[in-house]
Amino acid sequence: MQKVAKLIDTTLCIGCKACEVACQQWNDQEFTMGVFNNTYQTMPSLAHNFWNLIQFNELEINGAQSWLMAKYQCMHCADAGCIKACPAPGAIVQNANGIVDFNQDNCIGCGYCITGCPFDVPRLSPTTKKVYKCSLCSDRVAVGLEPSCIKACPTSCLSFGTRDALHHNASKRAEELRADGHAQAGVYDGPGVGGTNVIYVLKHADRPQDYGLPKDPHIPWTVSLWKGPVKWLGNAVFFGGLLTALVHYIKVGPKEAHRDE
Amino acid sequence: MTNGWTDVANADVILVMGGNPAENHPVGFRFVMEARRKRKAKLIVVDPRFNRTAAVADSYTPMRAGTDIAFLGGIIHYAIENKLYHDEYVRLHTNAAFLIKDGFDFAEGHFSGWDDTKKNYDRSSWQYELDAQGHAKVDATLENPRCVFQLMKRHYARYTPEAVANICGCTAEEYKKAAALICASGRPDRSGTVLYALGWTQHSHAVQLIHTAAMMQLLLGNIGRPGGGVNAQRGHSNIQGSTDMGSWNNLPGYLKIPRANHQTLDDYLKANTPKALRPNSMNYWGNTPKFMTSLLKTYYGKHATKENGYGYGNIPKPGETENYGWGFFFDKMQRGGIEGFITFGMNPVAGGPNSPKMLDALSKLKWMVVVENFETETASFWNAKKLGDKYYPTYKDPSEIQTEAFLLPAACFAEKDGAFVNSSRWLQWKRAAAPPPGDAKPDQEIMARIFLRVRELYEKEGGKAVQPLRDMSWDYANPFNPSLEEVAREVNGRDLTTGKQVNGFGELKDDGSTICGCWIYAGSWTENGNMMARRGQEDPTGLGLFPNWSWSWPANRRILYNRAAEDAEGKGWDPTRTPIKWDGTRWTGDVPDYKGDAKPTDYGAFIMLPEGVAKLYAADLLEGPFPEHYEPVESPVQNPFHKNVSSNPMAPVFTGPNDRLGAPDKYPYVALTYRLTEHFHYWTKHVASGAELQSNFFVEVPEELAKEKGIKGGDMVKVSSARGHVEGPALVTKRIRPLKVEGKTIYQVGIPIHWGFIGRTRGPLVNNLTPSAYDPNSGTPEYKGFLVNLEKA
Amino acid sequence: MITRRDLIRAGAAVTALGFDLTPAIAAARELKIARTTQTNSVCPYCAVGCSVVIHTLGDKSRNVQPAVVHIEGDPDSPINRGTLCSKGISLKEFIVNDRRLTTPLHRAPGAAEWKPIPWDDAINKIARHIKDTRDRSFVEKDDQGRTVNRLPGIAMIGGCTDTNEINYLLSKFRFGLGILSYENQSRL
Amino acid sequence: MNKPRIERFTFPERMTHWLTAISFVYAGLSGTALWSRKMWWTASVLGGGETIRAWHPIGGVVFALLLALMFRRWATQMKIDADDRRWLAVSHKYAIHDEAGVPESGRFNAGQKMLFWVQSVSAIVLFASGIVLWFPELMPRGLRLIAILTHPLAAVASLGGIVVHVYMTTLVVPGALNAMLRGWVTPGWAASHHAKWFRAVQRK
Repeated sequence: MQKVAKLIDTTLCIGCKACEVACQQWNDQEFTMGVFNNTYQTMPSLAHNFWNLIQFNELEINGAQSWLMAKYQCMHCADAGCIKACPAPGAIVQNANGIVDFNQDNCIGCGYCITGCPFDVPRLSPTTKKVYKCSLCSDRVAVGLEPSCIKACPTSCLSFGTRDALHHNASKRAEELRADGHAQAGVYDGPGVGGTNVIYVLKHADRPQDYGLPKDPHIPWTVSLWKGPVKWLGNAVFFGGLLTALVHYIKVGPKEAHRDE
Repeated sequence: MTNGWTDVANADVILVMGGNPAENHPVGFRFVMEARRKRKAKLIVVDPRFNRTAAVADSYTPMRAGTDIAFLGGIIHYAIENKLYHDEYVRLHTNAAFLIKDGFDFAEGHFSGWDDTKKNYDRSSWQYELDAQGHAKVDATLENPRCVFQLMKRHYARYTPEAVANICGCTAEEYKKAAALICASGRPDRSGTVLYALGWTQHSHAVQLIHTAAMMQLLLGNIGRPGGGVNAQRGHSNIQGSTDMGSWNNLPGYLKIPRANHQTLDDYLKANTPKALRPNSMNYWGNTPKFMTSLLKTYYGKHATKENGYGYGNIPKPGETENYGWGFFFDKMQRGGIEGFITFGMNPVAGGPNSPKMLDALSKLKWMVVVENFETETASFWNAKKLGDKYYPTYKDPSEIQTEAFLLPAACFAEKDGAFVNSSRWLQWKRAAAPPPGDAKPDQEIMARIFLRVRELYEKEGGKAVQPLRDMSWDYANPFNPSLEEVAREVNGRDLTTGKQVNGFGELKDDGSTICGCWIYAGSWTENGNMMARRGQEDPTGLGLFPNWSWSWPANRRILYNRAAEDAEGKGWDPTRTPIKWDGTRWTGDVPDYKGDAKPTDYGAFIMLPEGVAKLYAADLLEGPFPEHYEPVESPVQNPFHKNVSSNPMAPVFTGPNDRLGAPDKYPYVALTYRLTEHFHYWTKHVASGAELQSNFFVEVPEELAKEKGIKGGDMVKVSSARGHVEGPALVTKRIRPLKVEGKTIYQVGIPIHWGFIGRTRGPLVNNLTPSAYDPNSGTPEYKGFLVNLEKA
Repeated sequence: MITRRDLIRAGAAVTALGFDLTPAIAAARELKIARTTQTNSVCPYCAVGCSVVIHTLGDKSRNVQPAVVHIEGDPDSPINRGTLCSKGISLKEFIVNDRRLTTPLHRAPGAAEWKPIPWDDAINKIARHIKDTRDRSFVEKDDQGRTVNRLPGIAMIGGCTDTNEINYLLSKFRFGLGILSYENQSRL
Repeated sequence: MNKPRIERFTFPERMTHWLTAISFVYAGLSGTALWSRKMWWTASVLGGGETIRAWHPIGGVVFALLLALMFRRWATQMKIDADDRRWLAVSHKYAIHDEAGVPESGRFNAGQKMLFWVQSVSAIVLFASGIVLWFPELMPRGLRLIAILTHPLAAVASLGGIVVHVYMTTLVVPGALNAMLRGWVTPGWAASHHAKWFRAVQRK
């Protein structure tokens, strides 16, 4: 089955927040009051009922006033840290089309996915004690509709399609930008996590942090260590212990009390 | 808009000034992005603030609020000086060659004819020099010093990049860079568009400012061209339609309101039907009698006869110089001259200038009717002292306010059908989806029931002037709740002889045999049905005209003045982007803004104008035929061009108790108000999503000013003007750069609108600050560029 | 093949034994607009004129009270092609809003609060005010004896977010009464 | 039969031990469900994922508290002395019951003392990292990243110790289980396994 993907061409983002609200509306999220934090950004970060955030960053790049805006949400990694960390079977599923979807029926709310996610995306709801994040509108995609953020985006900063096609478009667009004199333009798609099904085109691909994106995302090494060597160590200790006991008992046997009265 | 949203994608150069489409028209902005991607169009933003449009622009130039005429006048100078204008276009399609009377002059801030005692112009010296036939004399060489081109060149000779930079506050280098980019659209094979909005209209010199833009676009040969034009983005869904339907000084279809000195229809038509000023001028407004008669016949039905001038006497008439516009009637209301006030979905306390004045004026009313979706500040003005928190401490208690108020619940857009006209002039029909909540009713029912009840009272009791009331036709199938489809058919008009809907205004007659409620809408509902509800996707020209989607006034024409996109022989200036083509017998493509089968050489391209060509020079504007830079009514500096005539000499002056103006010693900072993308006007403060996206009122403060005042981001600040104050947290930003004007450092303070004392999210009304200063031509208040002080609260 | 239903049943069996408490609270994600009625409309906010599709509850059958449950952009419109801005996409929150006015309200002179008033009473009182003011202030002839038929005592505003047809009716309303002081949002 | 009995563990000691053991077993079993998806069946047995998510931390806290009680009671007796160090050096001989040259033990032999310290240190780590994992939404990411690794590591250490402990006390040393269950041992048992302690008791 072909992988689906979302392309975010940040050079076309105008920070209109249509994607934010489209997400809220489609997913019937309750609206809450925002906080003022000396910026136009709606929320300080994602929330259990807010899965799609445009991050605003005012800065000077090469002496010119810049105002970078970029949408932030689940990246739908091929090698998903959330899945790696999740203990509950069926709570996080990776669909054949690449969508990483949370099934709250099976979620136990341990929050390991929050720690396992290199992009810091999943959020725990204080009321339901379940974890939530962007589902790439798996319900819409399943019936052949695009995700609601994609549909709303007025400037076509967002587009939806197969991963291969969008990859092609992204590379072409980056090339176009480089030809227009933006030497650092490039594609951001998290090779460290096996590639993401959300692909960014950045004018300043050398500084993804300025867009609120991690520089070199990968599954945290502590999670990898836990799910790899530590797990084997644990198995070795437990089963090794049992085996040793068995051998010991059969070969050596119990200690008799030798100083009876 | 002369063109339309979909057409913006055809542009090579896009000047966004006096607007912020990325924030306020995000969906329209997608055509800007399309032009940038597909045509590598250059986006140039000129604005006091580095806004979200600037964030994606190729060029951003900061400017001081209220200095747009200087900026654009400088472009005119730059284009002429560097020969970047489209010479052939200017000669063919503008009045550049027209000769002006000898007495015309400009000196020391005034044009000729200024009467300092009357504070008014005698405009006779501004007129064209006419020949014996009454036609304007021309000099095709453009060499005559009295021709418009030479006068214009001379008028703008002062607008050098250095002089403009000194007024606007940017550097001359920045200015020249922007000018070069803008003037790149002067080539015949390139087109440039201008997108503006309330950043241009909310000035005491707004109409002249837009005239400057039109002049610039004419010089660059961009009017009538795909990807060209002067495009008002407009702020409300049907602000275009309600403008089309008239206001105090217009009848529907931009027919002028009759004045008291025109006692008969003949008088009126004689005075308001223009005569051709050139032999080849089609002078379409010459058909005014057909439009006016058809309208009167629609209004007065069987009571409209040839003998009574089709009921002309019933139309209310202001005196020759009287003004019943916004600023004037609220002033009169404050002085106790108005008893009753009705508002259908409008909120003057929030949206009008000088909220304290609005509040005081409303308190003088005997009665008030507010028809609304939500409770508004206007509806509950009598409770402003309590609800308005600290902002109106001296306002009257409810017990002292004798206004009887009615707040009637209205259906919202989704609960009614009918047509909205967008800024592209497209009439788009919508359908009702759900019933109104509770006992709310559609506006037409509320209005009809009041109207018919008043009429009933007059029938029963008699009273003053029964005839105009009785004669007004209201013969709908259900008069108490007229079907909007029925009304739409009436607006389109029909031939009374055949009983058939007219296909266009060409079929209207001046003998009372046709009716038409708004002549420019003729063709919107023909015998073929509701043209406004059409959903055709075809785009045969490939220019994004979509002739079968909805219906566009006039005559389903998508690009106004499209004849100007071609040269004298009818060949497109740019063969790849020609909206209409002459095939030897007729024009194809867009609906031609021209006679369909007339040869290219038969008429001038601007068929609506008596000149037959576009006006670089317009003697019908109040403050002069050429736009001149005037400072805002409140300004931190005296006009560098003419210190003694600093602001617009024609701007109306009010002298009520709230009409105080501030001086720069007490109010040193320039302020401007504007919208944010997260909210719509004063509506979405009632809506949960708006409350989430921008919950708080805030004030944008330049970093340097904040440092000077010891203000950090999030600190509460108080902004005060001579009228009132607002308080909120400071958003300290680099995006509003300090400017150098006349050697002084000028700080600008940005104040978003959207909040008020009623709503899901609340905050101060920014119009506590704004002055009762208006443009003399349009009556629009000056929200951009007034003076405030800023301090830590 | 094990279906979701089987799994739920199996879960229920385990739950019956007092063990697995996997709750079936969250319904399977199904398309929420699968069976709504769709109506074409136009966004009432700015002047771009985006077409929207309003999804209402039910299939228009007799016993269903339509309620707006979702709004999306209309992909057929050459203007917005299905896209919308943050305000347009949340129009449902505007329509279905607990702050909407649902009954006529009246504020008596000097009163400090609104009180509900029946429609008929409101219309009668308003019509009476209009007639009284009109009779008091109507000017049939100006001081030069010219017929002017104007009503300076009443001012009226509005219409810019209402349809053409309502604006047109407003013109008949005001010219019938003689109101000259009429403005709309285009002035601001 | 009226064999002489020596009290090995007091009633409070035994209660604390067994409550600790129960909480350990619960935390351990529920923990294995969180440890590996292949062990998820333990979650089903224990009432489902959400249940163990809610109760595992509480079980853990109970375990930590009880272990703290044990620590207070026994810490002074668990000091490793010179004999213990020699014991540890020849513990391989102890394992094959070749006890010649293995120093005599006090109330607790060096192996038991090691178990005590391993469990104590593991419990501190488990407790600290467990709190972090309990409330992920309140914890900084850095801490969570450390906790997500140290919690299983400490659990492995703890589990390893317990495997040995359980084997030793149930199968290798008959009477040890009874000592913890009923509290007494025979003088012979005491003399055999904890000679120093036996003599001390005798002197009393």
